[in-house]
Amino acid sequence: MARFVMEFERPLAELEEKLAELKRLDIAVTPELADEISGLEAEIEKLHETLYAALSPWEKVQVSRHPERPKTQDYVEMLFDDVIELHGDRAFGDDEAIMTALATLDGRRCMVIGHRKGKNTKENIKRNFGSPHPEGFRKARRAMKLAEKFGLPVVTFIDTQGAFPGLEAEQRGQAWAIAENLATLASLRTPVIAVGIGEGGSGGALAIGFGDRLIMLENAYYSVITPEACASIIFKDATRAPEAAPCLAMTADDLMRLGLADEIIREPRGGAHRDPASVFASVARVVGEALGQLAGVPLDELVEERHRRLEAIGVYDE
Amino acid sequence: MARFVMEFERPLAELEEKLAELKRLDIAVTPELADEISGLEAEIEKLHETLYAALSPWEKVQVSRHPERPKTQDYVEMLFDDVIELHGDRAFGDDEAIMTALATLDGRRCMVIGHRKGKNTKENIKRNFGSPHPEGFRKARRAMKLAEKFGLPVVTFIDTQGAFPGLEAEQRGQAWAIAENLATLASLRTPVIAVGIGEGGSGGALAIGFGDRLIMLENAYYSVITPEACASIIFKDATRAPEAAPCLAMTADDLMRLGLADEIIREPRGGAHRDPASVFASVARVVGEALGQLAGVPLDELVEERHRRLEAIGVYDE
Amino acid sequence: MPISDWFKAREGRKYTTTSADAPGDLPDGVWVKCPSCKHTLYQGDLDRVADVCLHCGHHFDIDAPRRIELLVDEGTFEETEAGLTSVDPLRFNAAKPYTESLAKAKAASGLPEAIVTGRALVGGHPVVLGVLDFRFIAGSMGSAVGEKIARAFRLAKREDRAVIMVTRSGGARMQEGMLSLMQMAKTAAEVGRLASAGLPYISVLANPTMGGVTASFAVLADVIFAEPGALVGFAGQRIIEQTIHQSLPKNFRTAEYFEEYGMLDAVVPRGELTTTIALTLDYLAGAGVPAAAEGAACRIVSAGGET
Amino acid sequence: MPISDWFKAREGRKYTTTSADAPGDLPDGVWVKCPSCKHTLYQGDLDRVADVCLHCGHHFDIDAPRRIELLVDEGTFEETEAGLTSVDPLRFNAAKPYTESLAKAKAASGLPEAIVTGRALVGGHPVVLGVLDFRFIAGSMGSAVGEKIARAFRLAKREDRAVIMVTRSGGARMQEGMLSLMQMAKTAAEVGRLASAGLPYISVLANPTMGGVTASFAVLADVIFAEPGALVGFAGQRIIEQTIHQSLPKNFRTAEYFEEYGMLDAVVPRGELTTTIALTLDYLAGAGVPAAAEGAACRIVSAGGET
Ligand SMILES: [Zn+2]
Ligand SMILES: [Zn+2]
Repeated sequence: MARFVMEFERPLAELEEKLAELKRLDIAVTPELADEISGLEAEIEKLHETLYAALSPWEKVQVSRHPERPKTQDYVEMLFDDVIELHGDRAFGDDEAIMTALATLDGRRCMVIGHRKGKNTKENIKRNFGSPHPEGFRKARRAMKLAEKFGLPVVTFIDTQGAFPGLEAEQRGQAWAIAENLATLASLRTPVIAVGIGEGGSGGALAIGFGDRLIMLENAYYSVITPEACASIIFKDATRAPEAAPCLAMTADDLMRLGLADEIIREPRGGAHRDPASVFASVARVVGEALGQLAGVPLDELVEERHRRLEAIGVYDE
Repeated sequence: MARFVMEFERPLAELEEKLAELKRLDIAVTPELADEISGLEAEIEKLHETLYAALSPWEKVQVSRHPERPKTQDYVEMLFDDVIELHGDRAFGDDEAIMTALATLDGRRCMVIGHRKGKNTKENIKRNFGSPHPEGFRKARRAMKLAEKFGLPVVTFIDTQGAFPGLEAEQRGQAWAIAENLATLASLRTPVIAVGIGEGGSGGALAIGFGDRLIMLENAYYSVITPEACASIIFKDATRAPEAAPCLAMTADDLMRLGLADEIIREPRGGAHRDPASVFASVARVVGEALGQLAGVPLDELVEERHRRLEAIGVYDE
Repeated sequence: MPISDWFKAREGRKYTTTSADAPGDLPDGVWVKCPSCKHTLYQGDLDRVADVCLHCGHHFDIDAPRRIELLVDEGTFEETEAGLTSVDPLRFNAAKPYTESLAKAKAASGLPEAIVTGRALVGGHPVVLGVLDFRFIAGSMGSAVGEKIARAFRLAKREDRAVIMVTRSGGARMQEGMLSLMQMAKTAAEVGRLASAGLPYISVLANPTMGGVTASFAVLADVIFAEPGALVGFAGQRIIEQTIHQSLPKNFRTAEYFEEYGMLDAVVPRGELTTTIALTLDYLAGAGVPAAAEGAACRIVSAGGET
Repeated sequence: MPISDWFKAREGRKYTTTSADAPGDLPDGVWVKCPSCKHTLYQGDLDRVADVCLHCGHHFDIDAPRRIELLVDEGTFEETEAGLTSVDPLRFNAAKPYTESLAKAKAASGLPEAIVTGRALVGGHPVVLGVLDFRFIAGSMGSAVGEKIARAFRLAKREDRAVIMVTRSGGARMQEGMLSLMQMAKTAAEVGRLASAGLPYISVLANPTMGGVTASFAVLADVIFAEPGALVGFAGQRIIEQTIHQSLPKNFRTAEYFEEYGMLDAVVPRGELTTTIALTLDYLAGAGVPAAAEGAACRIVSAGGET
């Protein structure tokens, strides 16, 4: 299968294709051809370096959406043992856009909650491209309450373009379901570690996306609004998303700067999909350490501290 | 409008009709006619006495279903002041088969929860003949939790043939919704007074139908299964309900005998619909007294006592 | 302008007509045209009926000061945190600088921020009241609005007051990015803390209440009322249409629609709103239940008396 | 017969074929026919695979003693309340006297009541286990069943044990009228009290679980598992058909159906049930989280190591 090429990678992809073509030529290598090949190789190496050295916010959005980027279910499978997936909200449905599971990280029993995108079209249709309906948020909330009852720390994986903007989702109380989760998470009497692994779209991300720690993958974004929606509001033109992206302060680095994230996990050059194993190892280590730090903190103190974190958010004048 | 005639009233109705016919005759009253009239009148009076003196369980079921029998909304309107109706379960819908309202009985602030039948076909269709879907039970549960939070005693009016046995009702978790209510009611930290005013059909009745007091109107029934459903199981013939009814120990008197009801409110001869005002007055007085008795009982004690009531239910050998 | 000055200024105010075809030859006084039934209405009449059309019941959008005037017991409102205003933490400048939007909003509304909060009495009950003002960047919630809401809840908790929030908002304020999004969590947390203290919280969803405001403190109230016809929801209307490729039902996401779908306690006409809230507070703020009488014995009561 | 005797008796038991067309000329041992795929199966094989068809995965209905054998750590089951049995409080006699039904049920099942309860270890975890037996008046819940369930929960609370309930039942037991209905409230109350004590409760919905058993303790568990193909629901199938005047979907109210509609945590094949429950108990009964390390500082970690 050909590697999926992101928009900003196209110049590089074109060079690589040309190089491959040259190398495929079934002729004796003339000095001219050898020169051309080595010239191309040098050009590619240089472009490689500059292209990925400092991705722009919009380029990071593309990386965060890369179809081969590791997804919640990959983290669950690769990092955790003894997984028991739990289904349903016990009221309306089992929303596959949210995954909830009992799972064990390096001996620590946890509750994992994550947005779940598909790995192909068929899966994506079943999972609604990771955009939950209210029953998905309520499923997550049930998992939170279960975790609280039995003292299991909660690890969440954030990866959604947002809550699904559909008729039935609104009808069944999308706003209500999200709001309930926010109140629940804010006062949940068990540790909550949120990990931004891909997209962090607005309220649908936030509904499982904050707690005692916020850990961001380098190319994950987290935003009040997707750049496309922002562009369509302010420029009346969704295609101007690349211009909107840098205004929204939505990259992992932005979140660190704003004091909203606690830690950034650097990705391999080009993105997590280039070397998932190394990313899994980093996430396991960082989440494991956070679990270790939070375990044993008295619950009153834990929740008090989480409240203080929230209270401190905001910049204003008085 | 002609009065609705219950099956067991038919002999009486026939005599009354005959009498009315005779009286309508536009001829001079002969001695023979006068005799016939007074004979009929005596017969009617006698039948009246015997017919209503001791209703059989099946006759009581008919009275409990009388279309003119006072309904939850009548009690709310006639007994309570300052009514604010609350809608919805905040998750799926507003089931009109259940009414929840803030309401005041003789100066006491309460939460009223009741099954709500319609008073005519149009209303009955809207209210599904008083048979709730899961969202109705969840609406009731929300009202219970609100009452608990703010220390409002709960007064429930039981009047349903049962939870609605439909495809969507099952799909959305009819059993789950009922079970949640049972657990909630059993440990609700506020007084709960249940009043059986008409039909008490199985789990759909129980889901709002027990607490610190169970008060039954004389002709209300409360049963593990409707007599029709029972007959269709044991006799394979729903029309044999009159035979099944006495076996089920479902009348108010039966419930007193079994120690399940605390108090019976006697109805006017023929049923509550014959003189609703007197029934409203009795219900107001009895519920008001119960509220008085339960107000101020420490909540731990209240719930402990409710648990003891439940623990004591059952007859077995060991 | 502090809210108290606003109330003074208001006495001399005049509305101008909202459409060109208002009758010009009428005597003194100002006229407005109902956008729903097109009747022309005398502003003085509207003032007396809480800005509800006398002909069709249309609820005119009203601003925060007018809302406060309609809701609180006369003369009891004391504004809090009047000096708390937005800054521009992201130096946001897409299409238009945020600073410019802020300046325009302040000028247009005469308010320092998109929400007015304060202590008041409602039906004699001590409350903390918060009212969003749509004229101020569509009533959107940024850091300042979130902070004012959080402080309103904390004040209520400290002083044992109920909270009333009246919402009119387009949602989270884009121009403060993630800081705005996080106000959703921050305000939701404060609702939870008030709830733990057993204090009541009533919200009123006015037209429109959308996005991150709906999906946080607005719908977490113990009792949710909404005004007739108010648009309420999470996602934007256009985004939904683009996503599902079908036109939406006519009453989609009105207050009435959400009452039917179980999301609200009641749709309450503005004219009854103040008394309804006051009465609800009577219930939730504890009405003083008489002390317990002696234990009950089983007995039978007849309709005519005891037997 | 006490359950311990039953286990002894079981060793010598033989099943007879369930259909007439079982091969008669086969060597010693007994055979059964799968009602789903019609394959003929050797009982000895079925015993080794928890009574699940080797060909199609059909889960044979099993009785309480067999279920206990499959679930608990070997030799750890101690029955409780074995002497608690039903009486006939209403002198119920419609079509057939209740006393007769009870006598028949006891004879058919060899059990004194429709539920067996007891202490056990499951994956090393101390539990109280309750298993309904469908052979006893369709596993229906009357006073005795309700009381045994209530006592099971109270025992668990007293001894700090988890509760596991495996349900197979037609619902509340009609023949005890309102006393049966009230067992729903009584058992639900006990679930609530166990929950307040923070102890875990796992239920397994086996085929079939209906009516008043579903609508009370069965679905109030912290984690609900169900066996493949198990029928689960509240109202009777015939009543629903009569009410809605349409035929029901083929998989209506199976375990798989309710998993899809969000009502269950998972459908678990019987062969994996014991280990799944044991593992779930590992989670819910507290796995001993290591003590807290020092506070975290903000820092950046790269995939290759810290930077
Ligand atoms: Zn109008
Ligand atoms: Zn088979």
